[in-house]
Amino acid sequence: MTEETITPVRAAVAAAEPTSDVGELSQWQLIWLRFRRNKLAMGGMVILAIMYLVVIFAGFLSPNAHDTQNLDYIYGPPDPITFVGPDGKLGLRPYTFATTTVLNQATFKWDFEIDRNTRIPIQFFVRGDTYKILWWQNDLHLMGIAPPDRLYVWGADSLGRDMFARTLVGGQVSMTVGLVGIALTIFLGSVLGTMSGFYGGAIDDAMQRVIEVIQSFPTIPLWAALAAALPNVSENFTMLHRYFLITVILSLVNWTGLARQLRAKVMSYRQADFTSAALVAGASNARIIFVHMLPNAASHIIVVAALAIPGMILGETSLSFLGLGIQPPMVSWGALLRDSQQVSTVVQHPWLILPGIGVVITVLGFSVLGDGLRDAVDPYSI
Amino acid sequence: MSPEQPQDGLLLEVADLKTHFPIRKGLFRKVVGHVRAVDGVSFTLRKGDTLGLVGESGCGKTTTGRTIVRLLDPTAGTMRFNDPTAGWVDLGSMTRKELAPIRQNIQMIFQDPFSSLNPRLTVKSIVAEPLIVNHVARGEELNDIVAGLLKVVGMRPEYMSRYPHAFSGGQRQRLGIARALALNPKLIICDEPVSALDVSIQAQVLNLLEDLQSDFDLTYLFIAHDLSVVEHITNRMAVMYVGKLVELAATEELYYSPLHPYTEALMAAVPIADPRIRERPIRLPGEVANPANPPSGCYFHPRCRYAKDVCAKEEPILRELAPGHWVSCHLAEQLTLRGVVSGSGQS
Amino acid sequence: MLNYIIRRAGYALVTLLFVAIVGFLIIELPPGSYLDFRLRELRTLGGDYSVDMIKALEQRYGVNDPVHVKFWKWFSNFVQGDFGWSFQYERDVGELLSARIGYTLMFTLTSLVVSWVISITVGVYSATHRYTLPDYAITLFQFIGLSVPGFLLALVLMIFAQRTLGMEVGGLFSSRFRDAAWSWAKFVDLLGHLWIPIIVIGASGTAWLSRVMRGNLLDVLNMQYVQTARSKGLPERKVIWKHAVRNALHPLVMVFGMSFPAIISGETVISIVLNLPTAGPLFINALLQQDMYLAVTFLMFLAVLLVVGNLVADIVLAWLDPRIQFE
Amino acid sequence: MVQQQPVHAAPTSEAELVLRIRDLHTYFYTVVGVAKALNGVNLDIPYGKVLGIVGESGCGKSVTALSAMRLVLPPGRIVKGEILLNRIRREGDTYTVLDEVNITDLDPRGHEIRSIRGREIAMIFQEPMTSLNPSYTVGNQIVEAILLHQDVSKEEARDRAINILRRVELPNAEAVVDRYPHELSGGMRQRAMIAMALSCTPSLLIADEPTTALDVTTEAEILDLMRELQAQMGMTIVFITHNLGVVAQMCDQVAVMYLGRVVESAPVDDIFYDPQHPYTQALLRSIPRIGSRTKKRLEPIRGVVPDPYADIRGCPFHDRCSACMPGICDVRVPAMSVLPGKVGHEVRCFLHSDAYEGDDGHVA
Repeated sequence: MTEETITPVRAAVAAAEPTSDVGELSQWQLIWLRFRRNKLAMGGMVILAIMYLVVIFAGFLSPNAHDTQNLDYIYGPPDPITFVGPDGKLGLRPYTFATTTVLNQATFKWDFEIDRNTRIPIQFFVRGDTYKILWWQNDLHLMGIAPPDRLYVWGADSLGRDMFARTLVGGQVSMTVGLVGIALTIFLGSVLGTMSGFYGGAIDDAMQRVIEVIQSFPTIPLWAALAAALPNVSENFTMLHRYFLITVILSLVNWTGLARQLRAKVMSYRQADFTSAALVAGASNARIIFVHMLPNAASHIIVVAALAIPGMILGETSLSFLGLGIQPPMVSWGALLRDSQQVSTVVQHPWLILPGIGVVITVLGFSVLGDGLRDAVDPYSI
Repeated sequence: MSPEQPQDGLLLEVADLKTHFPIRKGLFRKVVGHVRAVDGVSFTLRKGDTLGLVGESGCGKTTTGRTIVRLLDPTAGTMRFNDPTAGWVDLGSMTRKELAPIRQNIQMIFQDPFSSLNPRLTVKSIVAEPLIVNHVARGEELNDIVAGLLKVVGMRPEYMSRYPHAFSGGQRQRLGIARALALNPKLIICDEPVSALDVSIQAQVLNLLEDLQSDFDLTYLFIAHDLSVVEHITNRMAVMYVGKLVELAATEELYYSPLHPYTEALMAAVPIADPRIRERPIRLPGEVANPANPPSGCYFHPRCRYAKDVCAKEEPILRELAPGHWVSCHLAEQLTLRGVVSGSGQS
Repeated sequence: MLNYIIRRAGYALVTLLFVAIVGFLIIELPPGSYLDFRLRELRTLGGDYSVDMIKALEQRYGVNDPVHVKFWKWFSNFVQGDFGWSFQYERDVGELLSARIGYTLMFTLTSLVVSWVISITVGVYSATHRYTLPDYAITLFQFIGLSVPGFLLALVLMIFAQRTLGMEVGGLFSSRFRDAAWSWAKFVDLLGHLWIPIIVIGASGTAWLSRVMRGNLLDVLNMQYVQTARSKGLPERKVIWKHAVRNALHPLVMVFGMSFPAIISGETVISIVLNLPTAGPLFINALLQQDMYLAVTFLMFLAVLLVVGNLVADIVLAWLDPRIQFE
Repeated sequence: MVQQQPVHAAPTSEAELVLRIRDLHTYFYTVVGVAKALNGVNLDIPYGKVLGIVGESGCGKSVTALSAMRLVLPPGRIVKGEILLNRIRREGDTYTVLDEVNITDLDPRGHEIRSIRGREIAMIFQEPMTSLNPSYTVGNQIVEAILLHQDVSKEEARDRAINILRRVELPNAEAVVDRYPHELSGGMRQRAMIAMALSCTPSLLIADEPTTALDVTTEAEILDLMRELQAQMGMTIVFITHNLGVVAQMCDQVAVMYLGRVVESAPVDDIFYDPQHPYTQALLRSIPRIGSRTKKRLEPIRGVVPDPYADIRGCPFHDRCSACMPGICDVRVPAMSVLPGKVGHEVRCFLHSDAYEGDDGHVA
């Protein structure tokens, strides 16, 4: 800098200006720095990342295809896994035991008995049922046992289908419903909320009444009623249609929350002096909205969105559990849990609620992630 | 109805300016009344002047400033501005589009150095905004202009890529000043530019404003509540009470020989930084009048210790009692009011 | 104050009118409702009898009327207490629901009270013990409470009760009391069946509410007047409960309007698992069978409850917080 | 534990001080680092006088007050030092010297500090808008304080509350007692706060920027009221402010603080007519003075107040000081020393004395 053009007073101030690099960091970088300090939220993010990888590679990771029926293994229990070899020594190679079916004389039902003496080695990278990852078809599985036996790590359902495979595949639906839904929510909520807050007046009044009416219904019953109005899966109305309409229904209620919060934000930005400064500079409405308001609201939108995803996942799960959401043959965690609606069934086959683990971990992950984001975005939180 | 006739050397002529805000109530948001934030303000501003606008919170001084830059729309009155290219224009009646070229000559500095800078933008984007919006410059040229502006306000151009959070209040205020200077304006509305700053930083910014005024031939409308700051930086001053101007005069005259009882009370209230001068303040009974429901006659009469019957009945008009000294009080000729006590202090 | 209440009630009525329109749309939405099904069935039957029936049905529900007339028919009947006919159960909707709505209210209100009491206590505790081990533990439970769907929690608790405790759960009474006359023993049996539903229904609400309470209280604890109270020499207990909690409750009352539907939503799903004789299972079943008059009546009932709940919350808030202007 | 020692003459020199603060260090242990708010504050608060504490934001003036009340909240902590309170009770012309308590030894939530708060030391805060609880009437909040420290009935307490509200010149005290804070203007609220603080006749009143948030005419009235009450009741006031005008108008003795230390302490007249510390001098030169009639260019202090996390070697003011002596000021921290030939005028500067307290800004 050229000292001679600056009066001593002005130069003195310049000398004391901060020299650290923190000033170069944008708000996003600062948020990320704060977020990274939050171990719980970081943990949530890592777990979610793993979960998404797992469900994407569901076909490869599970020993069987999710829709392969095995009438010999109806309600079959999870196969136990041991690392103790036939020689009685602990090794690296996992084994499972052979299962035999015995007719129970009292109940006239087939009971499964584990034959602790017959060890079956678990093999890796075996060929088995064909599956698809996106458009890529394959039959290579991470693990399995030699045919005709099949490995059921999480047991089987009423048609002898592999619960583990079904849970992973079900995750593909359950874990994306929230994301697609949230994308719609962000779109609707941002556009309507910004308009409402920026223009005020009659637009705002109308929007507020609409939101009020939507919020006057309890969510799950309203979702259920709307979902009940969807036609059943047919030739003209595929599973994919249903899936997308379910996400639309979920976001139909959810956008109201985001719109309200965004409206409040935009209204406060309207009062902020940086908006006034832009107006005085002659900036257009579009510039004020897109350069000044939305970037400031963006972090807020992300937080609201992250905190709304759990609700959507739980919503889909509940709807499908009630039979109003995702319907067979498509699987989702809620649809899988529908099999355990009869308590008497679950008490006998408790592995039927294992898909619930997926729900809990995912929702927990999004909750701590959202919470951590909120703390990171709010500069006043310590 | 302007106190002075338009003449050469004038930059701004505000006449009978009113800015009212509707009060809405009920299911259908019916307008049930108005907050008369600014209720008939008239003054003129000569080129190169610094006119101070003082008064207590809620008196309408900030609203006046914001109406002049058209952040708010006036309810009535005219604001004639002598634009260097367009000539005399009425700011109040222009559309946003018409206003755009005029705006470049009227800029504003804001009170809060934190909320006036968008935290998501870099220093460069903040200072460059007026240039970008008005298509003045782009690319390398824009960079050079911003660097120059930063130097002018005593900041390093290297800080262009930094974000506002890296700067202290005083430095942020310098950035705000740089932004206001970007379009080379004629008039700057300074809305309490130093009241959020620490005492030692206040002096830096005040000196900067003074330097810039002489360097760039600026005219200031300086809105503030700190009377010692205003006395220091202005050469003319206007006192507002409940949306109206009560007195307008050269700064020194207003401080030492006020003609309005409210000005007198205001001056007597300033704590003087000299322990050897301790005076008792003039007590003002009651509270400041409600601008939605002001009293009859002179708005100040319920609190005025000199009030007579006429004050409750008739609204006084702003009149020129001595050359350049305007006052709005029925009794101005009869009263002998005390001004600020002259102190010596150290130095 | 009275003026304020009247105005708020006016708002609520307007909202309810719009709610009714939404309800009507939902009835009209499904392509193959029970009414259509019934009409088709009657048509194929033919004969004078069914023609009369068709006419009667068409008359009652305004099948061939323009939409607004149809709406008005439904709405005016609804307001007069005629909620329509459940084709699935061959009974009057009002009759069907009234038998069950009492239980719904009992469960939700009890859970609401329980969850509010727990939430406030827990929220105050964790806010005043921030960054201690118990606070972390509470936070963990809150997150889990928020993450487990109610029906899953119900399933797990039932498996636990049945497998480990050997209890017979589900429903309101054990089989031996189901048809018995009221007695002390039956009442005790009822209490034994109540705890699971109440825990399950209240769980997620409690987790959420106690978190809100914690946040509110932390905000209030930063306020200057809390320091003022301490500077007077008040004991910490009184500073917290008299000065801080009282002010932290205001925003909590505002979320009352949200906690109530959350609880009812949960109850609707949970009661299916727990086999409770509430309106929830009836509602879901009606939806599955597209028995729309029954379903929408219940939905409308919930909405009315909610709007009234919000109205009550507004009034309570106005009474609690002297700053709210009655204009 | 209270030793009653009736003394009929004027109190001894020790007892003339209501409060003595010795080498007080208060740190804030935040996630970002340790903010050293107070780095060895020494203050003597004489009985019946108004002591002004003046300094810019972040100098530690409010933390000093909160430390004396033991109201520093986590992550803040008093790490070192003593705050000695002389419990004096005056009835008519007789002083009763009770015991001397070291406030830093007390449990911040314990019974003993609570019997000091409100009764021995009362405090008024800056924001009249938020320092009263919005949910209770003004009367309720004053009565609460009275009932806490005085053995009177509820009716009696209410009467006393109305009386004290009258004392602070609130018009229509009988009605104001049942008003909620939001129904009062800023000035009225600050009067109510003063009433609450005075309700138990404390021996020391700490006023933390009580007029900063008020308009200038209201400020003048509140200052006038406080001066009047002080004269009538012989109260001891610690008046914290950043406004030198207010200091000149209100105080008898002034302590100037900079970055967690008192740098100059003198009678008010000396501060304005004979300031000795470069910081005090610079501060006085940097403010616009009303009534000086001659317009002079202001002389700002260069640089900015360093943030409290910064570790500064030597005198905390040296990098902004025009009289800085390299090799001395940037190495050692000067000690507080009495100016020869002056009464009660102490300065912390190497221009006046070679005495120092440590090699750098750290606690020894």
